[in-house]
Amino acid sequence: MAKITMREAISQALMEEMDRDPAVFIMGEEVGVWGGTYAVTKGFYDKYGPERVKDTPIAENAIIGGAIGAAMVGQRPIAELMTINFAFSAMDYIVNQAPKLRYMFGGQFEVPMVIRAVGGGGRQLGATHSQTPDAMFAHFPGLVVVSPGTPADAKGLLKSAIRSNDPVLFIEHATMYQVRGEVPEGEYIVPLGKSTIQRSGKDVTIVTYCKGLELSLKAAEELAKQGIEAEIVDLRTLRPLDMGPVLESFKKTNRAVVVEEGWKSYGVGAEVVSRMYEEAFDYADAPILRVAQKEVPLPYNRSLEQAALPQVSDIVTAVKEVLK
Amino acid sequence: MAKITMREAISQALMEEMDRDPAVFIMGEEVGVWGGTYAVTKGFYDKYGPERVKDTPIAENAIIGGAIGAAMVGQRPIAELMTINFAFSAMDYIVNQAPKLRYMFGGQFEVPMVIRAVGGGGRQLGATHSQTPDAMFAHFPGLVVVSPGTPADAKGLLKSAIRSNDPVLFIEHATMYQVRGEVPEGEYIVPLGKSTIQRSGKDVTIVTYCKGLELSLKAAEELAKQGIEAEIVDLRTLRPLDMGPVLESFKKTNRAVVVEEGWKSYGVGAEVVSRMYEEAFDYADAPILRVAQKEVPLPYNRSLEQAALPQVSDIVTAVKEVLK
Amino acid sequence: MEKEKSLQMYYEMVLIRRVEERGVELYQAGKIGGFMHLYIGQEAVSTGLIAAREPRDRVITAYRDHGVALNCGISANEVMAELLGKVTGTSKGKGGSMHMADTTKNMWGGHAIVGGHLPIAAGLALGDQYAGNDNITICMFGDGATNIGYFHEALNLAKTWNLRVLWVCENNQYGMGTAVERASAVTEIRQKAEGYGMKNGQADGMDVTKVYAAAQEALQYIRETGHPYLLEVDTYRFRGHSMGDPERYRKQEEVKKWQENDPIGIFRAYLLRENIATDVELDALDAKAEAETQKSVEFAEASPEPGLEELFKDIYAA
Amino acid sequence: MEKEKSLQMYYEMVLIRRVEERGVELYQAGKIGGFMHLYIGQEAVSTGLIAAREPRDRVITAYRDHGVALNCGISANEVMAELLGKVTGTSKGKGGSMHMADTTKNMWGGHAIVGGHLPIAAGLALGDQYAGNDNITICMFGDGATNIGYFHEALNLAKTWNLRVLWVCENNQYGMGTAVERASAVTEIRQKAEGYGMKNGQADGMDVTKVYAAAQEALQYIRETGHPYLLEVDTYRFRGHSMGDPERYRKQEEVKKWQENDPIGIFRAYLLRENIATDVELDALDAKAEAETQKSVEFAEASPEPGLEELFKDIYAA
Ligand SMILES: Cc1ncc(C[n+]2csc(CCOP(=O)(O)OP(=O)(O)O)c2C)c(N)n1
Ligand SMILES: Cc1ncc(C[n+]2csc(CCOP(=O)(O)OP(=O)(O)O)c2C)c(N)n1
Ligand SMILES: [Mg+2]
Ligand SMILES: [Mg+2]
Repeated sequence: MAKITMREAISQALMEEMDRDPAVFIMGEEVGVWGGTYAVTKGFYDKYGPERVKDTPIAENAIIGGAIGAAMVGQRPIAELMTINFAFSAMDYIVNQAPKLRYMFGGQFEVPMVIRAVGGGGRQLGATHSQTPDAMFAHFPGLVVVSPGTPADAKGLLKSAIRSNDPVLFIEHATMYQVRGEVPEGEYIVPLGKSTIQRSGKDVTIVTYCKGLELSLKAAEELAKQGIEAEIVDLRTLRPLDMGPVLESFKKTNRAVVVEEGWKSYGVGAEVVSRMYEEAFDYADAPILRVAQKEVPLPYNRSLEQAALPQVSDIVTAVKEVLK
Repeated sequence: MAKITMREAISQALMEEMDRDPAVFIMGEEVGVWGGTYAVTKGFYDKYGPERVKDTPIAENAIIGGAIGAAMVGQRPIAELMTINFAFSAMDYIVNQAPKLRYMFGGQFEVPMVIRAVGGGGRQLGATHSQTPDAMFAHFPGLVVVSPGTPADAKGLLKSAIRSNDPVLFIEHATMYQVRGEVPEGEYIVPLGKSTIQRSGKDVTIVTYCKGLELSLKAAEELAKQGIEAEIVDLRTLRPLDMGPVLESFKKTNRAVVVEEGWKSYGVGAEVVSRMYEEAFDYADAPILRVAQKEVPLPYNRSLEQAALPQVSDIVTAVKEVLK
Repeated sequence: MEKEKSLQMYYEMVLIRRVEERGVELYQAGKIGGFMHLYIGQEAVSTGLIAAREPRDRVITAYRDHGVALNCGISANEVMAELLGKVTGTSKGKGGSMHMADTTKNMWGGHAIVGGHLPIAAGLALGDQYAGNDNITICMFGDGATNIGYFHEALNLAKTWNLRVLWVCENNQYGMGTAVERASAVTEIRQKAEGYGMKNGQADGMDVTKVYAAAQEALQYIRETGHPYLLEVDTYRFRGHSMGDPERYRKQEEVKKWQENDPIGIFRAYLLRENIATDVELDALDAKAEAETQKSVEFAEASPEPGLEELFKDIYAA
Repeated sequence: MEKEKSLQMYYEMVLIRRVEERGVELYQAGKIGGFMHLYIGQEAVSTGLIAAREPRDRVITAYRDHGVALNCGISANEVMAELLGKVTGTSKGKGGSMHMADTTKNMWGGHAIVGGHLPIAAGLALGDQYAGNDNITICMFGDGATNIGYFHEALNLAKTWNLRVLWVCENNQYGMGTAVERASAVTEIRQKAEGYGMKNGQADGMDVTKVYAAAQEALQYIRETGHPYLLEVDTYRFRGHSMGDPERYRKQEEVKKWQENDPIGIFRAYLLRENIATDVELDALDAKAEAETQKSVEFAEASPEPGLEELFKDIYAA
């Protein structure tokens, strides 16, 4: 199997789906002539032309609202937000329109669209441009929220997202486009709404997703050197949230750490932890800990920013704490 | 002490602060001539005039963004969102601007503003107009999020909010304006960021806020008839979140239910539950349960809507469950 | 105007009026809940507009949508049932007054977020452009909605991308209690089109024949050029913004003055004056509308509520 | 123009250029991170504008803010230190390139959300109106920013409420890689003012004397009438949008053509031609700017990083 980057995996998924289904098109800022700010759609404009790779004005409401409308009449738009921070500039469409239209009109409307957005900190972009606000989107019934942690999952999940008849928010991470991994060529589908074990282990469960997976895998290596075998569960989809593998693992290890890049308070971990206790209270041998971003707007200065972001060492420390 | 309604308590706080400090003014849709869609600012326009009670265009970004700017140069605006559902139409200002400006500019900017917004379901307004999305705002460092459950707290907290030098999101509940309670006249301050015990009890802890308090108090009455004494902790402020009274109560009762009106997944309860276990794991004699809204966009039909909203009976059932 | 069409338009206007009058009664009786925004006084606007569309043209509007729904051919039964929250309503009782739709009638909904449906309207037209057809999307909204960012982004996109949208501002002089000049930098809404270099026009919204003519002209322009068009229609709502409006913002004389221009009365007079119809014919239509409304109330009242199993349906694709 | 002012303006333009050129080196050396948007080519715009303001007039701009910061009187030291993320920077190293500000200089920040600072600018002016003074807020933004809803809501509010804002669109022909005509329904940005009935003007942004004159006129209009004004200034960025722009969207010939109109060269030629300054004087200013820049680099490099205790400071009021 080819080892390709996350960027290539996403490009591949987009291209394959555009080739497969003429109803699929892309719209967003700089997706065309520029080739995508993160070069994900490089070459697309030349290959598919301006009708299918649409550069938009800087108008996030028109981008997401427009995609919703096109989806309602049968197209399958992929709307790109240059970064997820700009989701706040189109929030009503993402949480108040797309996820509610089907329900509110008794099932008449269907919004088969994907919103691609890149999130995450670590690139010194300052407080407004570095966020991981995934939890807030996952709060809304009607929306599907996906955030892959490996190139293969990125490809397989994105293809599923494009084929889904529901609005899917697909969150990538700005520092992971160069991550490499084996990715099956051609048709490769990963179903939405399924968590998975990314590393087996017997001593402790680490529940995470997206960037947290990268950090957790590194932490697991370090822990392994110290004789601790961590099992890593990758949520992949935040809504609907699949607790199956999480609970299975936790029932085995009885100790867990939840790792996410976003702020701890009211974050993804809070929901995961709450459900773990709700569904496996008797299996908890120690308090489940959360590793997450410090509760500060991310600063520009590199050292401060890194101090705010969760680090591999934080995971290692937390795991040792829950194993005490 | 006078027994007045929540509406009167809020009006009182607004008037007293406007009388006290000429830098305080109100801006929002229909706050002036109309007298406030929920009649909270009835009479204000005549009393204070159009300069201090500003009817705005329907332009939520201009309302919140404008208030931010005025606050930055020393005024103390109270910006009103007609309902919190329209916060999504000004989301960037609420979560990405107001809470970050101080930090991002090294402490130079100060945003002493209050955003008043009414939330909640139960009035058959349909999916886009009935939400309780409080948790998502509480996710953001730099923002203060307050949501009172009694008239006295509404008055005392709103006065604190107006005097605070931080941006405060003040969330009221559409079905609670007629709730009556004793409210001290004149200067009465309730500090931001302090939870409180609203009912004492020894058997179980109910953690809640806003509408949840109303429901929980009723549930406690029913439970009392059955010999179960519930202690009710009212969070009042969701950020910063004061766990003190919650933990104290839980350490006594060892059993708890968290009640909120919003959706359960990624809601307020998730954070509260996670922290309870983090800080009082050994005190938990049973899984802490969450009572919250069913995971559906709220429907128009009254029976369906009520079926989706948390009810007193749900709390009673949950309490009995944790006491099993 | 040809007779059949005229009589149909007259009938629809009366039907809207009757349905809403009964709606008020049912609201007061507690059988309708939530917000209900009446179209009374504005009937000529949607009637004239929608009479001018081809069936393949899509319509989308705000929460003040009962008239639009009826004009699009949704039955009074379904409208009334939706108002009563019944499963036989346009939206199975889940949407209520503000959310009537029927995709088979090319009615793409009432929408409750002010201005929120404008980008979606651009999107409907984008979908059609992508599909390569020449359908037009007729998007209606209030004067107040032209001050929100959604309006701007949608109109700019439509003009830049040549989307076939007929933007129709129903200028009923107020957004809730705020008069146009207190909220908008320009009081002639059509002037906003200048900022987008967009063709625009204005029509008297109390005269359905004028709305119809203006709509025809605009639709023809769009069909021919592929460019969008902004039509301002001046009108007035005879009732409060929604149920329970204290109406402190306007004088009774002003309301009276406009009510003297009742669009139904004006059209009736026109039909008689031009010998298009007789009193007898029009009275018969009045009676028909009355009967249809009565029937719709009976239908709605007799219809079942959505069962509890509906609560979790239609959130995601099956 | 009077000599002293002219020389100061010339100096500022050269200083901006030098500071940014050194910024590029430091960026490439990995000492600056994040996004850095250069003002090179556009120096005449903020220089001319800010030269025309009274000290009590506020300035607010987007992320392309180094020039604005320097023109407002923020020292090169502080600008450079902020670029390097040092605690001595304008924002203690927490803001970086996009977030320079100094309230004591009435510079209210660079802001990174496109168009996001426009409503805030209206708010600054609202605060001044409420205070009863006649300060003007000068709000600068790009051509791309005029397509977002924030622009619309802010301009409408400003005109409706008579807020003293000088809206300045720096039309540098592109928003990132998107040419104006591919994103905006009208290519003359000033035309957008028509939708708000707002007075407007246009100036050649490569000639600082023209910007200065246009700004003076606009500011006078605002001061006298209390109404806002939209000024479009045509300019060009000589470099990529930010560091690492593949620049596939424009031809090298086009860039060259504009570079031949270097605003510093044009102004220098003007000063010599009009006998306002001599080559010797201008060379001395060049040298001074060079020295100031060098000093700022040394200052910034020698400055300490913010300590870890800064991480949790300035989130809430103490
Ligand atoms: C974004 C948003 N802000 C505020 C509201 C509350 N609201 C509902 S209708 C309305 C007035 C709209 O006026 P206009 O657009 O003129 O339409 P009309 O009601 O006159 O038909 C307001 C402010 C809303 N629904 N959405
Ligand atoms: C709301 C929002 N959307 C997108 C971006 C990403 N972005 C940053 S700068 C820019 C281009 C802005 O162009 P223009 O307004 O013309 O300013 P210029 O960079 O040319 O000075 C874009 C799209 C952003 N920062 N904010
Ligand atoms: Mg109106
Ligand atoms: Mg530009």
